[in-house]
Amino acid sequence: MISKVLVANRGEIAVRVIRACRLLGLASVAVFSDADRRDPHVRMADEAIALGGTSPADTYLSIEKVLNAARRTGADAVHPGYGFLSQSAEFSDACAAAGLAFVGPSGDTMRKMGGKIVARREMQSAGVPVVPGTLDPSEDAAEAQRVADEIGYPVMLKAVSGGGGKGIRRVTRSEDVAGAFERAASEAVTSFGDGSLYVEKCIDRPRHIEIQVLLDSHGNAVHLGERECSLQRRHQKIVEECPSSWLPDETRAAMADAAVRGAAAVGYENAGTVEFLVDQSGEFYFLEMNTRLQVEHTVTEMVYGVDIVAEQLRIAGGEALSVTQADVQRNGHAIEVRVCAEDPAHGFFPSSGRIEHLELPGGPGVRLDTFLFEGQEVTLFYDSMVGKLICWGEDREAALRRTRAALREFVVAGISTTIPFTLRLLAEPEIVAGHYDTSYLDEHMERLVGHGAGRHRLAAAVAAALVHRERARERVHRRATPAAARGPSPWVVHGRRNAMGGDR
Amino acid sequence: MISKVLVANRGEIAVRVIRACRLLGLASVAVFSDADRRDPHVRMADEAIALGGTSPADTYLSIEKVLNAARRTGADAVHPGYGFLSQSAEFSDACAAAGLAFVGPSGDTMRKMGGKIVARREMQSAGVPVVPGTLDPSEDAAEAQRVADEIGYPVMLKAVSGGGGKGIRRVTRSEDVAGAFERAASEAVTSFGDGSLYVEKCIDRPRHIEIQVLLDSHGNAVHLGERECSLQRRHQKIVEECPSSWLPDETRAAMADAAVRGAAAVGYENAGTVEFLVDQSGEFYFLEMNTRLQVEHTVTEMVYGVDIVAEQLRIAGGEALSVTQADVQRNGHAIEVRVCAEDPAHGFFPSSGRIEHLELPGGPGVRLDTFLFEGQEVTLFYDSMVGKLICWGEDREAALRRTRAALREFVVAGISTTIPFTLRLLAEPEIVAGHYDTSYLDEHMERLVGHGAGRHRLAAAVAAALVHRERARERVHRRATPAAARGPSPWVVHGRRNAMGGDR
Amino acid sequence: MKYHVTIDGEELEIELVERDGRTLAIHPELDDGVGVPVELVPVQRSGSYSLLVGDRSLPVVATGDEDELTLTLGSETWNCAVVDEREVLARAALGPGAARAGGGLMRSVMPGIVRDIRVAVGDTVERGQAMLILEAMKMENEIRAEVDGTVKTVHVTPGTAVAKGDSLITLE
Amino acid sequence: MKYHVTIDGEELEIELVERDGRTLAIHPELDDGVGVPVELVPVQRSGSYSLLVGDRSLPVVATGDEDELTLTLGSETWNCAVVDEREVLARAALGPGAARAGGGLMRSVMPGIVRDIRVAVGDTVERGQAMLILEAMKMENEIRAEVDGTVKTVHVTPGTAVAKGDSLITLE
Repeated sequence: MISKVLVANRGEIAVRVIRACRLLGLASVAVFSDADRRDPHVRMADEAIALGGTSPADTYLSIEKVLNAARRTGADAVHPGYGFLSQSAEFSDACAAAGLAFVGPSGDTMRKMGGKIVARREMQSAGVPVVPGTLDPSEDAAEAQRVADEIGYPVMLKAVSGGGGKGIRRVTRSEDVAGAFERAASEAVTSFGDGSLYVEKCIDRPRHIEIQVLLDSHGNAVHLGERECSLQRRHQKIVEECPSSWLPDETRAAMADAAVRGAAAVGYENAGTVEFLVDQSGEFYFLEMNTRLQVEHTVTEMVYGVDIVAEQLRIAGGEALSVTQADVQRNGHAIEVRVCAEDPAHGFFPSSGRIEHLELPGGPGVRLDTFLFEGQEVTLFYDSMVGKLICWGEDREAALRRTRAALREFVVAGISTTIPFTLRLLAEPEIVAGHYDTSYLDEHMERLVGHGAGRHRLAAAVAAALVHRERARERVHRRATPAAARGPSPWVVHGRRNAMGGDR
Repeated sequence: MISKVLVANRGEIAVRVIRACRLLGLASVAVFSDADRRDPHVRMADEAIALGGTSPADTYLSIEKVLNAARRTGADAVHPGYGFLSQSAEFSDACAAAGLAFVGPSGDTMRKMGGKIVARREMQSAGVPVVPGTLDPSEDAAEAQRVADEIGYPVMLKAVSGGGGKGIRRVTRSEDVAGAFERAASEAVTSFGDGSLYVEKCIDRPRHIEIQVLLDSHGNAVHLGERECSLQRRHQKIVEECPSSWLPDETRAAMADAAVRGAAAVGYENAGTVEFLVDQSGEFYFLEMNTRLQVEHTVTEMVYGVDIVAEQLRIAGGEALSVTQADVQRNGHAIEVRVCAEDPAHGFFPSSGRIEHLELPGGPGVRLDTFLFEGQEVTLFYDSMVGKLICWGEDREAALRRTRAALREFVVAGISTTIPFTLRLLAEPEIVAGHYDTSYLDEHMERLVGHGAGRHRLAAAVAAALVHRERARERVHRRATPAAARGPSPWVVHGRRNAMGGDR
Repeated sequence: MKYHVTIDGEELEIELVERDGRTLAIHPELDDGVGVPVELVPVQRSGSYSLLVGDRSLPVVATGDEDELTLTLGSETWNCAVVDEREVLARAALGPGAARAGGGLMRSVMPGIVRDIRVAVGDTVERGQAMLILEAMKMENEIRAEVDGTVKTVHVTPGTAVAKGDSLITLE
Repeated sequence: MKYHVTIDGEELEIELVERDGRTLAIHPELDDGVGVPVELVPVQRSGSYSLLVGDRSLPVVATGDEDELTLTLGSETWNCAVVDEREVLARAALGPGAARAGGGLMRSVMPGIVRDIRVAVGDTVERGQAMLILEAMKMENEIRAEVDGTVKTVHVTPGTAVAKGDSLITLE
């Protein structure tokens, strides 16, 4: 049993973990960088410790600082969230050595499953089909090129310690290997502190489908079905859904079986995700295992009614899973949209700035996991994802309609976000029909990054003229009147007019 | 089929109906009083029509104005929400006469079921057990007193056209009938335009449990189980849950059967709720039928996965229900908390003012139906309910824990709300255990309206000192510096400090 | 600097001192009176702050002016009157006197319309007795005497629209 | 008063006139140019408004200053440059000239750090060619030429931290 959880992360996932702590009655400790002092995870946690510094390396990636914070506050468990230290076997080991329950698998298991190459070997020996490719990391570009020539193009170059679409490149010609290797390795060093890459054959137009598994220390293992994550840009997932729009039932059953078998074979404990590529004929290949909570765990929660983070905490505390395979029933359909501070019209460049205005969607079937607040400064220090919108419906069509309706309610002003882009994407006939694979976004990107139908263009021009007039009048008024004598601004007057008079 | 829905209401329920319109791809028309021009329902709807005026009678209760708005915008359906015209048979008739689909039962059905006395007669003849009492309205206090003396005390005086806890009084002694009659009648005139009352026997410590039914024009009838609404203050529901914490399965089945039978007997069409009192022995008595959408429909939606408002619109458009009785499965537990602009420490007096600061809860299992926004002026013109928080959990305990956690995230500053009160209420051991009836709140009110444990009192005092110091410094700074030369305020500086530098 | 904070009817004395660029709060119940580092960081213009008391983290919303603050912490709301030492001295210099008036004056806690008045000047009332009916938000609310006493003045008549804080009835 | 609104590369002329205490907007595509009553009501200090164009209702958020507004309507965001007739006349009086500079100047659309420069002064580049690698949010982003041309100036060096709007490369 555990009683106080240090959350070694920031942003929406730190908020998510604190919510699970509250559900279970556990105390929570936040850690924060200088840039995040005002963030919701700091305000929500019971205790908060400054890590000092702003760069990831100085803060959320510093094992020493995080463990010091745990010691100081008397935390007895550490949840790493996703990203940062979540896939560090060294961190898992260090927590164990410090007598802390690490909310995730042991360092040994991570080394087996987290390192992508080792994982491929492990899965192969557990009888799980894997994508053809190298079983050793390529030390330099020349070696990668040799291996790629052997496998045949197109190939993928992937960071051994990678994740989240970083440190990964698709290469179609031998002469492009060198350049791609260099950039992917450089990204991998920056993001994961490890530049080694491996080479893998490209599966043609695959679906990206993954199985959520939960395994406790009492030998119980449960899968929570699949998530489809084929809508990707630069291998970065953008929209996820549960269940898949397409997966045949027999394939689903075989994949779930393989996932549980593979995880059990390496003695995996806690929540994990086994990612597969599924080709057009329904053949599936093990891609990698995510030895941590995933961003998109939310769609599974909506459809299976299981709080995955609460289960993680139960497992870490030595308790048994609260559900059996027979308990978990699929119910309806859920879609997650990642809201990123990026500007699709400019190549999805990260967008930073102050959140000037914020309106959040609500109502039936709408779940919001975000850490945005009005007045917040979105910086470029960290990942660009600022929130997730998850919508449930009794079937896929209802879930899609809810998602589009909720996106229309979701207003973030002051930075560019991917909300309008996603709204257009989810209205595409092929997406509505469920006919898409991992190549969809790259092939249709040009159409999607524009302004769409421009339905409200004339109304926007009218609004612009009216705002211009209002502000010009205010400016004149301000100049003409000394501050003390100045009346309240129009919106204050309007508000007062609405307040109670006696004239009912 | 319908294509454009006029929403003849305001507040959270108007927002709720607009969301259902969006789900079904229907256009929406809002109407608004002068006080509500800036409200979310106006901004969310596709079209919006000013009704002119502020009092309910001049606006949302004006059949003429509402129908003019429908005519002007070409709406082909009208959703009345709850309150206002939702239970007006005259309005239902007027819509039908104007060729508009009224989203609710016909005027004739309403007259049978909406008028409480007639409904009692109808149900009695359909074989549904009713509470002993008069079958005719009492014209004056003297007659009511005579009837009450006959039935035996305690009795309830109830407005024939009442609802929402208004126009209702419990009387324990013959000599108190006159005073109670006068006040209840006066409230009933103000709220419903009809001061007639009837007398009913008080059931001792009953549970208030109601059955949600849906009936379409094709002869399909479905029930969506029960809601327990026993936590009431002055007959005003405060917290509702689905399913009941206590109801035996056989009683549930018998009640659902009686509800569907009763509704079908009067040719009821659309969504409706049959309310029962259930005594300690499990005997149940028909109380009244709500011939409209109810505030607490949300908990049923969470547990049964059915969008009740969307079903209402389908029925009104002549479509069949999208679900059969076999389709609807109960899943988990949901709790709704009504958030009211009231001050529990001062007898739940309505609280008005500007919303200075607002933070909304989120995350798994949390649904929010509200129309609050920062800067909003909460007036005393309308009902004090400003939002609803609905939380789902795999069982009752999880739903309760989620609700408490979400209430802690829900911050409304500038007005008093019932949030802290409800938080204390939901931590009461008897409530957690599910041991309560409609008398619970009245009996335990004194303990619940205080400050509770005062855990944060010292921290509040420290915060007060720090805010005082900060503001005093700012004031001095402002006095000492001419406006133009003045630096930005501390929070701006802090924000800027957090923005991107190149020092990564 | 010492701050006198009246909260929930009780006065607490909080001392804030600066040491090594940090603020310490001193009070007997905080770390045995040794003082705890505290930090209050503004989050939003609307009055929300993040407060750290030692390692304890609390979200705070402060509304009102600096002397009469309304603070929301962890879903509880507190009204705090604050004066600092300097202000106390300044007031003392003005001499005693106008301490706190009030006593038997009942003010309206909300805006509304007076529907009925049940007492007249000279009547003896008991604590809890209904004196006045105030209507707001479609509900009729009974205003009850907070103390035993005699009605000295009735400040309103039926039909009067009152704002929050308006005088209703004075008892003596 | 007439307003020239440049939106999405196109200039629209919107006329606003006051009639019977209401504002009418006149544009050929609005009700055949007869004019439609419009109303813009501020909702929040943060720049949100409720707009009615006839009976049509639209939520609007406006940020930026009055000449260069960013408007969000129904999830789409528009950048609008606005000048009114008076301002047009005032500018005309100052003579022509500094109309709009720009042309081949590529500015940074976000803050970040320059990691690599792939072109040198004098190089011929084609539209779409990668010229520079900018790192932000842990991603390396290629900055591509927006037009065919010759590199005239390179304003940055590897390692330079740039803010949004900073000059990167000028083509001619």
